[in-house]
Amino acid sequence: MTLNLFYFLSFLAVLSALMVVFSKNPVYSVLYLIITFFTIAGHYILLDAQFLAVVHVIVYAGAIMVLFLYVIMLLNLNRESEPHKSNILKFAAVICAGLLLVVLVGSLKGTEAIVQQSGKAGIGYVKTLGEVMFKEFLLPFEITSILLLAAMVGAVMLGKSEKTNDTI
Amino acid sequence: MQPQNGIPIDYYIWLAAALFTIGVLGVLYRRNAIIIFMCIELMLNAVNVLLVAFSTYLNDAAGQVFVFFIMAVAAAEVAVGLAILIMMYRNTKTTDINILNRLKW
Amino acid sequence: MQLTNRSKLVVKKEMNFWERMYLPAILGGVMITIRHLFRRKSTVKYPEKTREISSIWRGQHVLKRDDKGAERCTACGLCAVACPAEAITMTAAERKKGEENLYREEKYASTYEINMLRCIFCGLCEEACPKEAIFLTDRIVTTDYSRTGFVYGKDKLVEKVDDRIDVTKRQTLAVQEFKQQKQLSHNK
Amino acid sequence: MLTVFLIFFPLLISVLLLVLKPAHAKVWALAASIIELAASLFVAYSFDKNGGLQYFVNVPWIDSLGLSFYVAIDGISLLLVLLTTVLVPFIILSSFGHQYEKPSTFYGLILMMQMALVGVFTARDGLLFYLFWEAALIPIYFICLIWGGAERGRITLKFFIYTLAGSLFMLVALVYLYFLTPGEHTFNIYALYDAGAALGPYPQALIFWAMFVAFAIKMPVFPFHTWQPDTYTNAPTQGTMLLSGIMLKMGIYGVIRWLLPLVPLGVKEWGLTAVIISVIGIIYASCIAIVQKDLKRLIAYSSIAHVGLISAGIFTLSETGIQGAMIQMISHGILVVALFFIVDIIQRRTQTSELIKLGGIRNAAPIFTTVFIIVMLGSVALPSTSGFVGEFLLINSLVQYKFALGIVAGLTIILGAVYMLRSFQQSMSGEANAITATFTDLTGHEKLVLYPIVLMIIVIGVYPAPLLDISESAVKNIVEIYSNYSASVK
Amino acid sequence: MNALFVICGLGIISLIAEIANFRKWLISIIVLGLLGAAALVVADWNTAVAYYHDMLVFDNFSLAFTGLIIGSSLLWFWTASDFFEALFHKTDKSALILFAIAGGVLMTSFNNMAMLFLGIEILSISLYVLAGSRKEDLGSNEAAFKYFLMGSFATGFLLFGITLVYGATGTFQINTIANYVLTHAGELPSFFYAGALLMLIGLAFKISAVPFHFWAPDVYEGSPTAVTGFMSTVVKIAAIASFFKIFATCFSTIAPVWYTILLVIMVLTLVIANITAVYQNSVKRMLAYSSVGHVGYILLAFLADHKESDGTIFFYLAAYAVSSLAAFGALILVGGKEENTLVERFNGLFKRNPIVAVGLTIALLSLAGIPPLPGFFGKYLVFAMAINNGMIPYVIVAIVTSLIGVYYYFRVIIAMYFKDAVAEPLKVSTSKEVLIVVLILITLALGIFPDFLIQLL
Amino acid sequence: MITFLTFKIILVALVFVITLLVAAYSTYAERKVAAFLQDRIGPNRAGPFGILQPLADGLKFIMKEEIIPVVSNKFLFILGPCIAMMTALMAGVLIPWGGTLTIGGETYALQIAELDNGILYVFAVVSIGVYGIMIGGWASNNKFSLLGAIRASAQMISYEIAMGLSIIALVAITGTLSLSEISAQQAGGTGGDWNFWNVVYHPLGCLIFIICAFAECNRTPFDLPECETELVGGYHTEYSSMKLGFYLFAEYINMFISSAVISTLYFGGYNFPFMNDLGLDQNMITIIGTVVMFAKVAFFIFFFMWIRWTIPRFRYDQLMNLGWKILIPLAVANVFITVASYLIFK
Repeated sequence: MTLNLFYFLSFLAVLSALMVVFSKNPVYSVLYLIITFFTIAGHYILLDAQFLAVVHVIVYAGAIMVLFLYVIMLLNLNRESEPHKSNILKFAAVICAGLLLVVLVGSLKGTEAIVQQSGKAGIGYVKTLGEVMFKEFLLPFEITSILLLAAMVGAVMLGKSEKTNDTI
Repeated sequence: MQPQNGIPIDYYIWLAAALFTIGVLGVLYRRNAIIIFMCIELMLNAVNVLLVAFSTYLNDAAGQVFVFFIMAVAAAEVAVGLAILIMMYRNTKTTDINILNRLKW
Repeated sequence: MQLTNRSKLVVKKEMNFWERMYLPAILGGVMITIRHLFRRKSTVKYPEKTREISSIWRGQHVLKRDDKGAERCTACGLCAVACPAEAITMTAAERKKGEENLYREEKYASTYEINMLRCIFCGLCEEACPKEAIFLTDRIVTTDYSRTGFVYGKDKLVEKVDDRIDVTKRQTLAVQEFKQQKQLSHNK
Repeated sequence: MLTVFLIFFPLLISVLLLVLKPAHAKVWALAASIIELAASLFVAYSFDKNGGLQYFVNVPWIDSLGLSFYVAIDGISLLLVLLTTVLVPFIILSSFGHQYEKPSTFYGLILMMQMALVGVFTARDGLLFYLFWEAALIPIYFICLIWGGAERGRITLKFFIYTLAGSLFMLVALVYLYFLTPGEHTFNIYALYDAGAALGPYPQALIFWAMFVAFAIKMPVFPFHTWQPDTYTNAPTQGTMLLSGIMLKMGIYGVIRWLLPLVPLGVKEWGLTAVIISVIGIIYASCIAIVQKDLKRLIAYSSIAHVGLISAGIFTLSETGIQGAMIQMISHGILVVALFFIVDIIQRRTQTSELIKLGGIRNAAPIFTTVFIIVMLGSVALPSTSGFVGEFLLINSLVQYKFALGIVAGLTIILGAVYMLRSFQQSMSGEANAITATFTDLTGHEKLVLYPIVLMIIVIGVYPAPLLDISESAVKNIVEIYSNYSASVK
Repeated sequence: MNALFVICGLGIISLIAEIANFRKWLISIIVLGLLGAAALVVADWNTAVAYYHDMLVFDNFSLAFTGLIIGSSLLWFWTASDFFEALFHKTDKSALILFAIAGGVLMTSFNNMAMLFLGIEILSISLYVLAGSRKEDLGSNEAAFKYFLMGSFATGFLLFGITLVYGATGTFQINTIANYVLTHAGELPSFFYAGALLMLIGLAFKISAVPFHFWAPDVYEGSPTAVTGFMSTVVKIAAIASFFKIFATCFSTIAPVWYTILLVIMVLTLVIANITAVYQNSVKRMLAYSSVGHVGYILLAFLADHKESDGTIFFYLAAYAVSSLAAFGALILVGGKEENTLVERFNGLFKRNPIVAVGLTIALLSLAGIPPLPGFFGKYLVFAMAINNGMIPYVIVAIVTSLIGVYYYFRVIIAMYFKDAVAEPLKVSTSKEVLIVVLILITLALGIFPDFLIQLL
Repeated sequence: MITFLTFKIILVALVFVITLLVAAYSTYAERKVAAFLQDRIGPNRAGPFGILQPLADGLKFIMKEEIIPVVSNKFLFILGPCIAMMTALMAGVLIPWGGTLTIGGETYALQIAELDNGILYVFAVVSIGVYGIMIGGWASNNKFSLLGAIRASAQMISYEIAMGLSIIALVAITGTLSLSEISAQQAGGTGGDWNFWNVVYHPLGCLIFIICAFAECNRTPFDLPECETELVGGYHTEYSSMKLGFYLFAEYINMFISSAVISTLYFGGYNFPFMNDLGLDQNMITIIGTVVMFAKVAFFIFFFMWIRWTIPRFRYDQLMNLGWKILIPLAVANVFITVASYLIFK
């Protein structure tokens, strides 16, 4: 049951990920990416990480992809605006990626060394995560605020119109 | 190795590798900046899946905590990236995105 | 030039903190609306109930017949001239032998049309009429689906012989007197 | 301490000139160089001919690099330091006829150059030697770049990269040896000698070539000379004088000091090749000099020929050869400065240095012509001029080394006579033309430069013994070190 | 650690400056703060302390690089003071710069992959924005966008690598990883090596080593000159420090896996970067390629002996940073408002403004590695290290490329001294003149007495 | 297990039906309330007091001609309303509609699913809801629709932040993300142990949450995405028949769910004062509680409408100012104040 679910979700994830790349229309790409994200959220639930799954949906599907869609709509991107990329380059890209895949899969074989750690189940619960995050990973957590602050300041600085207050 | 949900870790590694590669493929294959951008997000998500899988299999919450940092960073990157896009748009004052295609590699 | 004292000068002064919070103002607005919730509703459920109308309320026109049942209208056209909306048209015709019971005088209106879409129910036609042939009644102009349906011909305007419309309320004494004074009439 | 003074006094003045930009920079520079000359004369006076290393200072500088400030003077060093300190005042004096832009920079750079040259000749630490070696390059590069001729941009860059390339290989060799020194690695020259000598023949050969190329480019010896004529022609006269009069000697000094005792086996194996290359260079350069149309270029090629002879003499590895090289270095330095000054005088008065356009100057300027004759004769090694002593010793050593080579090298005297006399003939004698008719004779400062030089040419030619004495023991020492090592390996 | 807090605090102070309206004193406050941070670094010297569950470790390595970053930033603030004179976003820019510095400090002192990752991202995100801070200039926009895309792309690789390493070892702590690798040698899953290589790729992007450098020239050229200066000094220092830390500690025991790859990268970097630099017409772009080239030398030292090369790399970077700052300082002055840095722009600079010309000359000479300037000692240390470890063929390659380097650096020098001036004399404020003199003095001092820095690590 | 499943299925069906019913009658209520607030009486023809009006409306929607613009993107055009409807319905899964019922020895919670991070789930679903509007607006290929869609997305993202921040204080104090636990914690006072509604502890948070809920539901005064005076109809300009019906329905469902969440989080959910002091049977309390819950929901739905007919629409920049410059700082301040005072008065 779980395995079948895994197959299904993985198939859907890979398929829609491919469609992200090969869709002509950016809006379709966004939608396919959203589907991919949902399947990934499904994987999280399979892996017993519900909190992460929900946060994943909120952050990626709920915020990030909305922003993407927003910008695509704002800039009126459509299939005509995509410049032509020569077939040779495309071919090269496919070859490169294929090689990468082969190399990755080849090198990722042999996972015997990972020993399944026995321990309490439910590390995906908020409580466990909170413990780890606010004890062990407190500093990175705090530093993230600097990161977000920088991003915020930067985004405002770039996005703000300087001349008049005409909004785009 | 049989973890609690019955799926070998290899599967997750392969899944992550596949998604990651598709992301890389997209970055190399497409010229449209925003799709490249999305493919990068896809790469990050492949990483996230793998991290969560490892975290579950190693029974170590640190992996999942790391995912939060990746998410935070992804969000920050999106904000900045889209701001840059908007800035370029405002400069060209046109909906034509061809300006992005000065990016050649 | 100040005509009334009702106009208010708009002052764009800096709002103080409470005003800028807006919440008190919103609360005030909410209180106002909620008060209306409990007000008596002014709606009249129309077909079942109708609102009272004034005695001089001007509704659909009628072309009167005289006591013998002959049409009073002589197609003089004064009503059309008086009409500010140019809603009235007519064609005159001569009375034939044997039609004396139909038309009061030698000349009569073979067609008489009022476009109810144009009519503004001002009542000037009534005032202009020297023969006391046209009156405005308290009847309502009914709805219709087509534009042409609103052009009322004689079939709708002339009162039925057996269903006379009482306009006496409109023909008050003062009106009748006024109409008899020839020097005051319009078409002198 | 006197050595330190000799090195840093010019630097101090140079920095002062560069920073303060005083009004009469040339006077300041001249005064400084004269003080420097006096100091070096004092050194020569108090120098003990058989005392080995003297005036040495050895303080650690950069411990982590094994670099210490180790300078000392022996006979060879003293001769070359003297050459430097003697020539620099003349070079500065010779510039009095020019109005250079930004004079303080110009003279500052010359003095900086002097600092580096003295440093090179006295350094006893491998890395320090390298540092001074490179430091000499910068001022001369800027002198050529800022005040040079029309083509200078490209040509000076070529010169710079050539020399830098060579020196970098030298650096690699030095560093390689450095890591072979025992214990706490050091760049001390004697430690390097030991380290070098302990190597097998193959690494020694590699090191030989790495270092030889660096020196050969600087000298320049035949296949590495292509930067030289252009640079000499394009540099301002003072730059050319510095390049040919002193800087060229850095290469020769390097061979004597840093090559022969360092890798005896390498030298032994490849010495003949070096000699042959040098001899080929002599003939080649002389032949080209004959067909030159430009006086400055002609002197440049003649310089290659002379240096070739010196280099060939050194690689005979005999005391005669090296002594000849020493004396010939002095002589060549003096002569070439005089020659270039003469060209400069011609060029300044006639706006040209092409032989065809000249002629008949001797009628207009007899003193000038006389001086030119003496200098020229010195250059073609007429007996009783300074050139003769050196060339005699060098050819002598070559004949002893390989008779045939000696004969071929001897051709240089004949060929030298050909091109020199031809140039004299074309420029001085014959009918005066429009350009040369108004040629004025030597003026005050020109006399001040040329008379002492003429005097020196003759004095050294007649009585070279004091100079030979100075360097004798040091040369012996080097030959000894070399032969000891090569014998011990055998 | 305290230095990090001070820097972050300064960033926030500069944001507050916008609200509380003390923009005028902002730069002074920042400079004072940075000086304080430097003092804190000095005070912490020789105290290897781990903070917050071993998230950060400030040992001498980290402190040295932190100090270098802070020092370069101080000088950078001086050179780039014009950058903050713009009408808009003065405080935003300084805040971003300070955050970037904080990111750089994290990258030198991390002991956990999370800190590395966050450090890189804080640095990068600030720089994406700063690269685009000439908002009306399309080149700057493009630089920002390209930097952004390639930076994120590299982050993807880095993260995948981190994940695989985590999967194999079960931890993000780098010292634990190093121990794990040591004790489990031979039984590591193959994807651990894949992870190490992916991290190599990711970090190679960040240090812009060939063939992962292609973003660098465009980004360097398009960005405002001041920001380019920042990128090529502070950012480079931080990136290389993190690279060193990861590969010299974590993956030291699996050196055979990455050695050959890094060797190829090193040679490619040296050759391609230096050759391409020759063909550039813009000095900024040329410096970009040269900065890529310098990475090659650093990698050479790293490859020679990755455990012991920290001192060499540190000195090389210090020398490079000082020279680079001087060069960019001059570039800012010469480029002017329109930031035109074509070689022609430098024609006759010696006549137009001798001080700037001399400053730039010394900087370029140092970059080219001419003794006795610090750049020479940097290169010397690298070469010496490589020779000592028997890498003479690679040293020959490095020498040839550094000769090529001399060629392109000297193109600018020739333009300055040889070509005729095209414009009227260049007016430069006194503070800038003082700055150039100071930079010259620092350069010379570093060149004449490099011992202190060399022996620091 | 079987009974459990049966119960759940019944509950799902019930919630589904009730949701639709509430949404349907909200349309009616909206018109009625509007009329009453404007001294009118509203629809009164279909059935007594117009009670069948929603059916008539629904019938009309279904009977209307389907119009799909030629230039639109047909698939997405249809997908838009579907997503809107679906996400709206999904959010109701986690609301605890009542306490526990004990039937035949088994205890059932009146909640379809219990997640330990229920609030986040609601957020996730709500945040996806915007896709319906965006896709529909974009696919219409109409400038007004597009503008509406863009406005909607910007508005929803902006207000989600403040919304999320506003409940952080609540979550911090209650210590749980589960909606049922939050409800349970607000149980009525038992013998001197006073549990107040959360609104007492978090008045500011509640205010912010309600304001944001208005914005998330695109209700006046934040109905910028569909304001008919500027954008004709906003994102649903091109829609007609049942697809339009879906959009409108979705809006009312969202309103319903928002009301339910507000009452659960801040107003005690299914709890009512003194419920444990009355000495009633547990099942009785649950049933009363459910009624109470619906009463609260009804009040908030009414409140939504009440506000709609009181406050005029914002301008777009005012909307953004409010969201970013006022609500977010306020929410952050709220977190600090609440947590600080909790630590002090604990």
